[in-house]
Amino acid sequence: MNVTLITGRTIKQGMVIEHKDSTMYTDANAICEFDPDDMKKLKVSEGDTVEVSSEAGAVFVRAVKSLQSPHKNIIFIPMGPWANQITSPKTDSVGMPSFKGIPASVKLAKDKKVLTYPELLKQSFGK
Amino acid sequence: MKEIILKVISQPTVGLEAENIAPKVFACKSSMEIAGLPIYEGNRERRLGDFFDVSGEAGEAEAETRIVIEGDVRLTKRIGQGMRAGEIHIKGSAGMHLGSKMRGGKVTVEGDCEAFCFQEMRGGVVHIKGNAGNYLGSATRGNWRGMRGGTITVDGNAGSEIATFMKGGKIHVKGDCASFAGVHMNKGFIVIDGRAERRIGAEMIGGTIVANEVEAMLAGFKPVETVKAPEIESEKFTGNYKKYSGDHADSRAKGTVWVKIQ
Amino acid sequence: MELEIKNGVVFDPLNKVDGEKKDILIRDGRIVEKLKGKHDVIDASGKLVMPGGVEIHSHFAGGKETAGRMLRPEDGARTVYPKRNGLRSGSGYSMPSSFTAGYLYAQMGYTMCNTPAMPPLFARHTHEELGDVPIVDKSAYPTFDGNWFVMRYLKEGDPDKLAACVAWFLRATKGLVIKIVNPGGTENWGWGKNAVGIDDPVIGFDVTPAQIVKGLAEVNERLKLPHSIHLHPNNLGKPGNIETTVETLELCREVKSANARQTVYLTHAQFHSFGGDSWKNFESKADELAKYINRCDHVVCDTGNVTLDETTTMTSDGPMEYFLHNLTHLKWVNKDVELETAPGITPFIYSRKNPVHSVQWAIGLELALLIDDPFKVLLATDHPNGGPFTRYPRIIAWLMSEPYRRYYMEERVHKGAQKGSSLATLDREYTFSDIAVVTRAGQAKALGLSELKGHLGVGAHGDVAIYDIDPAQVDPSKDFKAVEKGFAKTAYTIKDGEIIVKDGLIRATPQGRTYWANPVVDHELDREMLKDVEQYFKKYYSVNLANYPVQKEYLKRGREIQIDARDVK
Amino acid sequence: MEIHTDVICPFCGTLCDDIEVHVENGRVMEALNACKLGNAKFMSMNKKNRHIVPMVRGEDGFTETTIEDAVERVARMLVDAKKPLLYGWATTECEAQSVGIELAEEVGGVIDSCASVCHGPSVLAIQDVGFPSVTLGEVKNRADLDIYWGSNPMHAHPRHMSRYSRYPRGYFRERGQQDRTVIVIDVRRTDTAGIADKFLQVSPGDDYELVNAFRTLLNGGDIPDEVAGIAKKDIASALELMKTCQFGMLFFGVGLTMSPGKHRNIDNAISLVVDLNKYTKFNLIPMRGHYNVTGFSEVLTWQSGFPFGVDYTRGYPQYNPGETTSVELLSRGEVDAVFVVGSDPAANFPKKAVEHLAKIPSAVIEPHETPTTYLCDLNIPSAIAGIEVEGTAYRMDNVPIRMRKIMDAPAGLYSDREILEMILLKVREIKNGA
Repeated sequence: MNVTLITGRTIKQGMVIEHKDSTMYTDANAICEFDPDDMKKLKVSEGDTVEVSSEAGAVFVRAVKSLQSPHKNIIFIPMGPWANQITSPKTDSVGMPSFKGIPASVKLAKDKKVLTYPELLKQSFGK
Repeated sequence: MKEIILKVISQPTVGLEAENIAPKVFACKSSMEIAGLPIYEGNRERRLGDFFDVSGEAGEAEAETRIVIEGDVRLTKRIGQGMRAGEIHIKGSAGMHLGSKMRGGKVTVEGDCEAFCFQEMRGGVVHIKGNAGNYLGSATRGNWRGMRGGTITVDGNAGSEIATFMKGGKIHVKGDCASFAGVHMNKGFIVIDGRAERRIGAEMIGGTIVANEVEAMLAGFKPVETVKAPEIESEKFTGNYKKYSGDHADSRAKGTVWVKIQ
Repeated sequence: MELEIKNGVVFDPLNKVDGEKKDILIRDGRIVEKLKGKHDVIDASGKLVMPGGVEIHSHFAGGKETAGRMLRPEDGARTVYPKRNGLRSGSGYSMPSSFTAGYLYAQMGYTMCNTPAMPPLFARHTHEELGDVPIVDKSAYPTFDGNWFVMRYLKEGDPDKLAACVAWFLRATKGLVIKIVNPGGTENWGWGKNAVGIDDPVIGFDVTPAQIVKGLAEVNERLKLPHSIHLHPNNLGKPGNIETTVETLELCREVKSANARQTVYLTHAQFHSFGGDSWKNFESKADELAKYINRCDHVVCDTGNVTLDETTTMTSDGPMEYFLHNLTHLKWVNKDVELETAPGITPFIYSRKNPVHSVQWAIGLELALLIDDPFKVLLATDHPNGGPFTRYPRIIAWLMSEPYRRYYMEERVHKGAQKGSSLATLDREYTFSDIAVVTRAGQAKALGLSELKGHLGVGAHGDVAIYDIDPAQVDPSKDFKAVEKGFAKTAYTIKDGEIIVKDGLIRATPQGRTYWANPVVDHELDREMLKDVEQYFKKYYSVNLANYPVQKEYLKRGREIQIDARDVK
Repeated sequence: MEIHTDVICPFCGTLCDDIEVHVENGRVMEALNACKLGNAKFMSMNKKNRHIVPMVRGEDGFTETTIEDAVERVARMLVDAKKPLLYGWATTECEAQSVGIELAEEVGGVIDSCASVCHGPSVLAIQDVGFPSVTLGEVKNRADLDIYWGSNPMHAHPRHMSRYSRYPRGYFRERGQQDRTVIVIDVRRTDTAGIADKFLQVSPGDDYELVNAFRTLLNGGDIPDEVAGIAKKDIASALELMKTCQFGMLFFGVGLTMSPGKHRNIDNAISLVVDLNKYTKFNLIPMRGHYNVTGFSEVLTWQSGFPFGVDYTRGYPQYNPGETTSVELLSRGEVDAVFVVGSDPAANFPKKAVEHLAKIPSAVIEPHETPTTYLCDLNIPSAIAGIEVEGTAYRMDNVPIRMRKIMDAPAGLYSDREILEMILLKVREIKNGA
């Protein structure tokens, strides 16, 4: 399904900023908020792994029902290493990457694992 | 006119700042002297000869000097900054701030040019045979006085926010143009032969833009009339054009955008 | 550390030294009669020796000053100062960055600079920034024009609490002077309105600008502050404002001075000396203001010269900046400060081709030439409003040379200046002694700091400027270019006995002092007043009272001027 | 038990200064008045296993090292680099930022803050059209209309509305909430939208079109029946609220700065606010994220003339966001060393920029483990500013406040400022020796 990706801050994520070494960090950030109707359409249930991809790449995150809906065809991923696998480095020469309004697509990837950030960074940057 | 040839030896990844590559600086200098000119690799002062083979002969004056660059100088910034006369011919792609604040002379780029080229240009003739980056012929940060004179022709496409705060001169893009062409434009003339992304002429209060096709017009543009084969800024255009006035988001708006009817 | 400055031609008006060859001796940072032992010697033969310059009104540091820099990267890019010889780098043509400002002032021979409009809530910022202005001594003037406590006590008719409250604000902000900008107008600007006349009501507070000015002028004297109130009246920059200006000054005529000095300091008088009722019939009323000031003893002003540059206007007069923005349509910053004041900023281009700007240029000079006593009319551009302070040497040259002014009148500025002002008829030329008055002695005296600053008598700070101008050789009337060049960079600037500048180059960058006034009122009164303050803070400020006062840490080299005002009960 | 009152919360740009923190035996027991975010930060002080010792990456992963060794390594890295990037600065005090700026100048590097990926576009817009603004107390005392556009304070600035806008009673707003109207404009019906009087759901990426429509209507022009997914009548009625209020406020967030149009969204929104001043009093404030990102731009501006993205490679400050800002410099490969202080670019930058960061020499000063400490070659843990270290921070409306120290840092930890001073000293030593 083709969607528009928005990334941003959430209160949950803000509460774990000092705990990036814990699983709470993954739980708060490696998620994708969906409009409930979109979830139905995609046959995705709360907690399922989904693959979100954009021009920049792809990432596996957990599906979560949005409490700030409706926002048909818009998905939301909290700012963080997972979101930034697929945000655009294009800044239009103003310094600011495109963190919001990015064309993306989602599909169900039930059997895939959501990585922790060390796993994710290792996979992406080999370090 | 005499010619100095700079052949690229290497381009360091951190880039070079080379405002010394300019006809005015080269004039009356031997190729040896030119090779000894300072050029900046990050925080290190280096010699031009460290990165370019210098040959040929410079003219007696700026106007008598032509610089030919052989190779890709995408990572070399500020070439021809402030030039008033003479010629620069780049047989590859050019880096940021090429010809910024240029007042005269001629610049040709065989390849592309990066963002922020020909900012606040006041005169001279520019031909970019490839694509141009964002902020072509725009104002520098904070300035409300952008390009004031001269002409820039781009054979390929141009990036976003070309000609910001334009106050004069002409930019002709033969390909497509990304968003915000002529944003805050005040005077001057932009011609886009291809398709302009949305927000063309945004917040313009004066000047004229002609586009073959636009993605969308802002609500602040009011259709005025349809004209067959109009003459715009003393240039003849074929076909039917729709004329808009705007951007009426600003109460002082006196800008004009012409869009060809397909 | 001892220093002898030999054989210089000394101009020290406060000690009545007028161009005599004289040695200046400095020990432990102070001017002394005799040196004790081995010391350095500067041979100042054929050079002009003056006390260190004192800047009484310059927006060189503070919250809106930084907002002005942030607003104008194009002004930053216009002039850059590379890091070299151990100096910090910087940028800015009309609004130089902090380190650079300190260097530039010192290079011109200035050793004290005062930033004249500090919103109390931003005092911490001002002091942080002042800490990054090297070399010069400094102070800041907190603004009281729209202060809710002040207006409340004025309305309630409680002059004692008003005095205690002003004293508290000076202490809390580590400020030196009561500054008033467009009294009442800045509060009305909270609703997009202004106060243009001295009797206009202040919305929601039931007081008038006249009450604010008079009330604060009286408080100022009751607290025995070194300086008088420092006033930017209503109606700045509007045709015909001369009337408001004179009315405002008249409010302070009967106020009794506690320190045998003026009771009102009118700043940037140029902007307040306009005649006509539109830009079309705009004309100078410098003569009218000069006549008034010549007649009375309670006013000292500074010129607020326009230097015909592209600059950045910034003032706590928010409505005025909005007005200016509507004239030019250039970018505009507004920054209303809760319960206090309302600064604004917009770039401005003074054009030589513009008749109004040319008349403004003339007014600044007229004032200096028409006011008889130079102690009553000091030199300042209201930096950067009339032009950057780096133009002072040129203004000095204009004042000293009628031919230089005539050249500008005839060749450089719009002819309107001849019609709209009397400048063409004025042949007065300032002497070096006059220049010493309007750039240092007068400032120090008006500020009430003339024990330490602005002169070269025994006990004064060892602050000396030595210029490469030989009064025996240079006729300022003819050699105005030499005068302009000579005042641009000193041969030596000496601060507290240390050589800071030599041949125009900075050699040392010590931290200057920050002066602030601490009038101590009756303890009981103070406590009563603080109860009101606490209540207001909780209800209306957005910071807690406990987090409001500027901690002493922010003054890298603070100098408290404690004043016994316990008779305020 | 020690009770600390009037404590400043070092979390978001709201910079609440009324927190009461109870500390017992070096543990934070309570942080009264703090929101969830602030509370989590104060409580995180009780976390175990905090790193005290610098860690350096070797062939077999990280090993411990001394502070002296770590300082020397950072100094050498910076001196050796032709164009080092010094990035972060939003979560430390101004006094440390000031040393950081001096260090960047000394090594001829580029210094940039999180602003470049947050409200940097707002700064660019301000530099084009200006900034009509007020302090937050003005909002509390006067505002009868508050607009939150592209910002979700319920999540990012939880006490913003209760302290300054929606709820408080003010001098001219004695009835508090009843005297005020709130409009929310966002792409989603956010939790903030839930408590608004009016919500406009703008289609993603079309904010510029919506501002343009507002301004066009305001100037007497006409607009299509629907713009940016919103019906003309809804646009018109929101505009009517703006024109007829007594004191209006626009709070805008990264919803505008990060969407297509970026700084131009803000540029046009500022112009809308300027235009509205013909009708009434109207101002705006950016919802700055980190608690001292504003302070960094203040300090850098008064020292260099420019607020972020300052390139000192030529010995003087040069400023051109889009060229001198971190994401470009990294994704174009133009920097050859990275030094991070008080930020987490490995988490916050797009992958392409992080790729280069992972390749070049890098170091970070940071109290906690983060993706950036994971990727950098050298980590120096530090004391936590605003809790273990006092110093200045600037609120989102540029009001400076002194943060309080309420407890000692674990023995062996230095403050950011102290570490930076050591590095600066070492850099000068190396340069003088060379």
